[in-house]
Amino acid sequence: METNTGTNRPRINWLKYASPKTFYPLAGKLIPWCAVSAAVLIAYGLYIGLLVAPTDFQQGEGYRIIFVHVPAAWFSMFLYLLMAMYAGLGLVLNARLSYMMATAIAPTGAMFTLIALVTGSLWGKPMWGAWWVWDARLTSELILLFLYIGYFSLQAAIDDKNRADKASAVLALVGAINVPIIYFSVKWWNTLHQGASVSLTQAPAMAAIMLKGMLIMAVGFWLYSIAVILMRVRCEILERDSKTAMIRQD
Amino acid sequence: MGFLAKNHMLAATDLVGVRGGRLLFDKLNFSLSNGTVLYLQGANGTGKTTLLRTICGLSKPYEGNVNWCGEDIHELAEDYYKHLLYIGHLPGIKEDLTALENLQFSLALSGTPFDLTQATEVLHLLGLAKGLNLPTRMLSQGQKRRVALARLWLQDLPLWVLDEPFTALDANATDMLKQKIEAFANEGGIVVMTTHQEVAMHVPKFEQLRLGA
Amino acid sequence: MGFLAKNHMLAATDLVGVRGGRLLFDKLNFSLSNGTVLYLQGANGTGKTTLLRTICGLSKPYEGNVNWCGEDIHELAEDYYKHLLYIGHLPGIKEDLTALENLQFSLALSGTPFDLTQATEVLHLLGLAKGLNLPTRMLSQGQKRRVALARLWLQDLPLWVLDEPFTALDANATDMLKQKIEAFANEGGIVVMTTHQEVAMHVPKFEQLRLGA
Amino acid sequence: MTENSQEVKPAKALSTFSVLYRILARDIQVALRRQSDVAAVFFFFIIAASLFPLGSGADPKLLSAMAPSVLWVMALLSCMLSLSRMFSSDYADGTLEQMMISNQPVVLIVLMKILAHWILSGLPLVFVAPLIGLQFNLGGAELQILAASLLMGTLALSLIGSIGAALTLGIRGTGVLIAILVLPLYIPVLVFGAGAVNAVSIGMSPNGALSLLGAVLSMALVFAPLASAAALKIALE
Amino acid sequence: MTENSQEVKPAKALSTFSVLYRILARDIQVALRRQSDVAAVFFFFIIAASLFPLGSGADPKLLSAMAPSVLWVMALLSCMLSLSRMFSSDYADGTLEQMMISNQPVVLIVLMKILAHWILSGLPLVFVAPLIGLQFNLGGAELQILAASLLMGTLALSLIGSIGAALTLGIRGTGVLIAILVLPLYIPVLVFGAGAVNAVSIGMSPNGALSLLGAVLSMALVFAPLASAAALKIALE
Ligand code: HEM
Ligand SMILES: Nc1ncnc2c1ncn2[C@@H]1O[C@H](COP(=O)(O)OP(=O)(O)OP(=O)(O)O)[C@@H](O)[C@H]1O
Ligand SMILES: Nc1ncnc2c1ncn2[C@@H]1O[C@H](COP(=O)(O)OP(=O)(O)OP(=O)(O)O)[C@@H](O)[C@H]1O
Ligand SMILES: [Mg+2]
Ligand SMILES: [Mg+2]
Repeated sequence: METNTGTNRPRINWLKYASPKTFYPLAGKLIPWCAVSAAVLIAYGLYIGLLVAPTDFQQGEGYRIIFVHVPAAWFSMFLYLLMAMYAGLGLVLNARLSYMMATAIAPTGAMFTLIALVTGSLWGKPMWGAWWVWDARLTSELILLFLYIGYFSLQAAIDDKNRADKASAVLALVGAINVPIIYFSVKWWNTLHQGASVSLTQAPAMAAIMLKGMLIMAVGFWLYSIAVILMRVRCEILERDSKTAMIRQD
Repeated sequence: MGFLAKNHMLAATDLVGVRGGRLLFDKLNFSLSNGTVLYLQGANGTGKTTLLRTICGLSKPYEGNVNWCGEDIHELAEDYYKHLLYIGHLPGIKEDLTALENLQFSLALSGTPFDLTQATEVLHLLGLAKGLNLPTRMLSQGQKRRVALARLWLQDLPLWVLDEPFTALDANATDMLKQKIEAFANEGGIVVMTTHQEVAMHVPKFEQLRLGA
Repeated sequence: MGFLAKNHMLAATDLVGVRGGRLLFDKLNFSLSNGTVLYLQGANGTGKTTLLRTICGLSKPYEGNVNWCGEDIHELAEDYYKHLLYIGHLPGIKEDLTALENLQFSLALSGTPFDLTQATEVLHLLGLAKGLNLPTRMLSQGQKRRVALARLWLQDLPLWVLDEPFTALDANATDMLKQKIEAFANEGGIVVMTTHQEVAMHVPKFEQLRLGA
Repeated sequence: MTENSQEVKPAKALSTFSVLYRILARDIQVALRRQSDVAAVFFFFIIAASLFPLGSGADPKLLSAMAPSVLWVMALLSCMLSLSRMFSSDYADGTLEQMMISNQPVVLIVLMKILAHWILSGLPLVFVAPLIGLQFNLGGAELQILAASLLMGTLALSLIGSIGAALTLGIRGTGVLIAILVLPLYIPVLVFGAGAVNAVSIGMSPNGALSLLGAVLSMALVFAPLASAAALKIALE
Repeated sequence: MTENSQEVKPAKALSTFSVLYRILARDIQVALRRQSDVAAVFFFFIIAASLFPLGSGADPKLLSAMAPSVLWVMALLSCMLSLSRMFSSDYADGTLEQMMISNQPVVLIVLMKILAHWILSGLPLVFVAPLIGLQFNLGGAELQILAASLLMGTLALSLIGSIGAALTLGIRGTGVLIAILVLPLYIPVLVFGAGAVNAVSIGMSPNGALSLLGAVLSMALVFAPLASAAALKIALE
């Protein structure tokens, strides 16, 4: 676990980047590239979504919300898994950088969850005549938000950084095991009584242009996430390093 | 006592302790063999409690490690704990249970069978004759500490770690405890302790370590 | 100090203390005037804490009463409490707040305005310079006690009731506190206290009362 | 009272008002320092209320019929959950003892603690409850009355709850014991509060229920602090 | 491990089994000594469940439609309310430290604490819930399945809940924080448990739901004690 376990084998190279010292400048170089390409791609995606794509013959203009809604929903789930992965890595390797990554991912993940929920319910009002229905997918997205909130709350409630990292890592992992269980339980529950009163998957066969727009938006969101997460990790490194730097000065 | 015949060794190598971003002790090295009492000294907030908890494996050291008979205590885990008796700031006493019930439980945790007569004797010895069957909630500050300390008389473990064991004890109890520690060390036990009171011990090896000096 | 010019008197008449069906003290009488330190002694469980809490009006005596300047303290109520500074086993410190915030609140409870510079000075004096803006949770046992005791330097009340004030303090802090108590008594304050450590005080009147003898 | 001791009070002593303000401010300060505390009651309410649709199938009609009772019962439970916090940390660290021997009337101190509790745990519900109401398919009129009834009702809950919190001080397993003591006392608040919302949803006037709720609130304002102060003194003895 | 130190263990040391038994026995002993503790979860469930009819006007059809979700949600909340007790008193008085440095595997100790919690707070609900169900106009078949689903479900709740209890140790305002951490994780248990009852009430077979509930329970049995033990070590560090 620690460096002093005394093996003579040379360390694998990627571990070098697991040290905050090497990671910090590397991240610094990556951020501008990611940020700029994210801005460009998102702008282009929106352009396709709002102007190029044809009006849907069933849903009118309202459907254009899909270009934000669907990629946001994808990323809300993807980022949770990523966060749990880093948390687990942190617990196994006892690597501080992993914890920092997990911590940094959470806010972005929660933001995409919120965007998916809000755009979804904005869309739901014209489509289903209600802001909210208790459909399986909607419900599990809501629960995902609660899991993110739990993660934050726990981290905020513990002010010993070290303990906060580890405790919330355990929570993230437990949550990750539960996400699929929750998804299937909710799906099972909803199909018990009602027929498919609402089904999201029965959207009209997607025109190629729509798929293109959504994919571009998704890549844009991905780059945006990377940029923001790296920025947060850098702040975190600075904050913690200023503390550890003091350790031997006193 | 069962451990008498054995040779034990508690050692720290390059132990570094950090709490709340402050360095408390740096590259601490010591090695304690049978019959040694290590007496930690230091002003308030210099890291005595932190060091004791590190020795017990409750806190992980920032760097370095603690060894028991040559092996890292975190790897030994239960194999280390079955030799260790730790009494910290908190007495580990359930206020709803009586003194005897509390003792029975404490002993069970380290796998020691409970002998009612012997336990009653020790509590009598410690001046708790009247409180045997009261919930410990009804005991005074010092009486609660005595219940916690009774384990020292009942368990047969070679390493004691004591954090300010004299707190709240009156003169009489303080004496009794000091004699007990001396007897234990003379039989070959190892003790790590801290206290702000003056102590002078007659033991095979008496070492002092001052933190934050 | 504001109270210097006044004559005060804390008196107990026929005070009987009972706890858990046991008689702890019987028909206790004393009367303490300005400049007196009453030092309660007694083994663990003899009723020192019970007596101190009775003097503060937190416990009601089984019989008899406690008077302040001739009137029963339970009738005076707030008029008594505005003269009383009590520090018990529990420090009365909120772990989430910093030392300064805790002091500000403690002072407010007795109506004393809070002077930031003065409070900072006192905390510096007590060796807490580094911990001023940390939540007190992050302080060691002895440092927490120091924060609680800082009130003695900041409040201007004529009667102090202190339950084992030296607990967890190192030698340095113990000295400082002893001197503070002496200075207070010399200015005309009244102190009732208990401790298991030996104390010798240079004060106008030093009285000892042994419980459970 | 001898003249002597009355004069002792230093001229520059703090006014009652500023002492009370400090007590209120400290509670809020402590809670804000632990941001999670403030958010927690809030989210408990949201999550717990969302459990009901999951337990019943998602039939919109059943949901909107359940809504007033579910939302009100959940508001009641979330206020209650945070009750044990009202005095317990002050008790555990000795601050409460100090409050009892402070030079201010205990009743006023208790009132401040109650107010702090309401601001931190009751008031936020007034703002989220309508949002959750949307998920239960409630209409605009119902939502308005829901908020209004919660505004009065939660204050009453904090007041009445303080008695339970004080009575159970220092007793282990407090959470559940408080519930038993307090829930029966909460019944009038629940009946009038949920009653007001139910009235609107069947097209009747909610005014009767609301004014009864007001009456309960004023009674609680007068008696609850007195009872709690007495209970605290007993708990500390 | 040196040979030396291994032999030290006195020949007559207690078996793992008797140590674990003692841990379980002590928790139950402490709870029985405070009778109120045991009764409390029980009464909380009864009182809280009875609040719903009060809040919703007593329409029998609405009641029986609400019943499965209300009873299950209340069972869930009452288990959750008593969670903060699972480790906190052992933490506060230092016993937990002693457990971490005892010579038994921490996972087994944790499992015993969880079992004790279930016996004291989950199991009793299996017996009262059908009684309350009667008040909500549930039929015999539903009541049976309600009891069966609660028997499995409450054990799963204690297991999953232990993780939340361990993670929030020593944190103030724990009650509500636990709720936030644990309620989302409870959802599958709720869905399958209440689902089984709902299935019966519309004349379908509850077996699917019950076996899914069993699957969740077995997963929890395997993972929850491990996660809790890890969380406890972190909390004490
Ligand atoms: C608050 C309300 C809503 C939430 C929380 C929500 C959530 C989600 C989630 C999580 C996904 C990704 C699922 C996946 O890819 O597996 C998704 C996809 C999608 N949503 Fe929504 N949604 C909401 C409302 C709506 C509405 C009103 C519509 C339109 C009628 C809609 C249409 C879609 C479509 C077309 C997809 C892509 C489906 C696919 O790729 O399989 N959503 N939504
Ligand atoms: N809550 C209680 N209920 C019943 N009896 C109690 C309670 N608290 C204390 N006692 C009993 O009252 C007696 C006096 O307790 P007290 O705390 O006053 O002793 P003390 O002199 O302060 O002792 P110490 O030096 O240990 O602090 C003790 O014998 C104790 O058993
Ligand atoms: N939970 C914590 N988080 C951060 N820092 C802490 C924490 N607990 C203690 N510390 C800091 O660690 C230092 C050492 O504390 P420790 O309790 O080991 O001191 P100690 O030597 O036992 O003092 P005392 O004689 O007062 O008991 C203190 O300066 C304290 O401020
Ligand atoms: Mg210490
Ligand atoms: Mg005492």
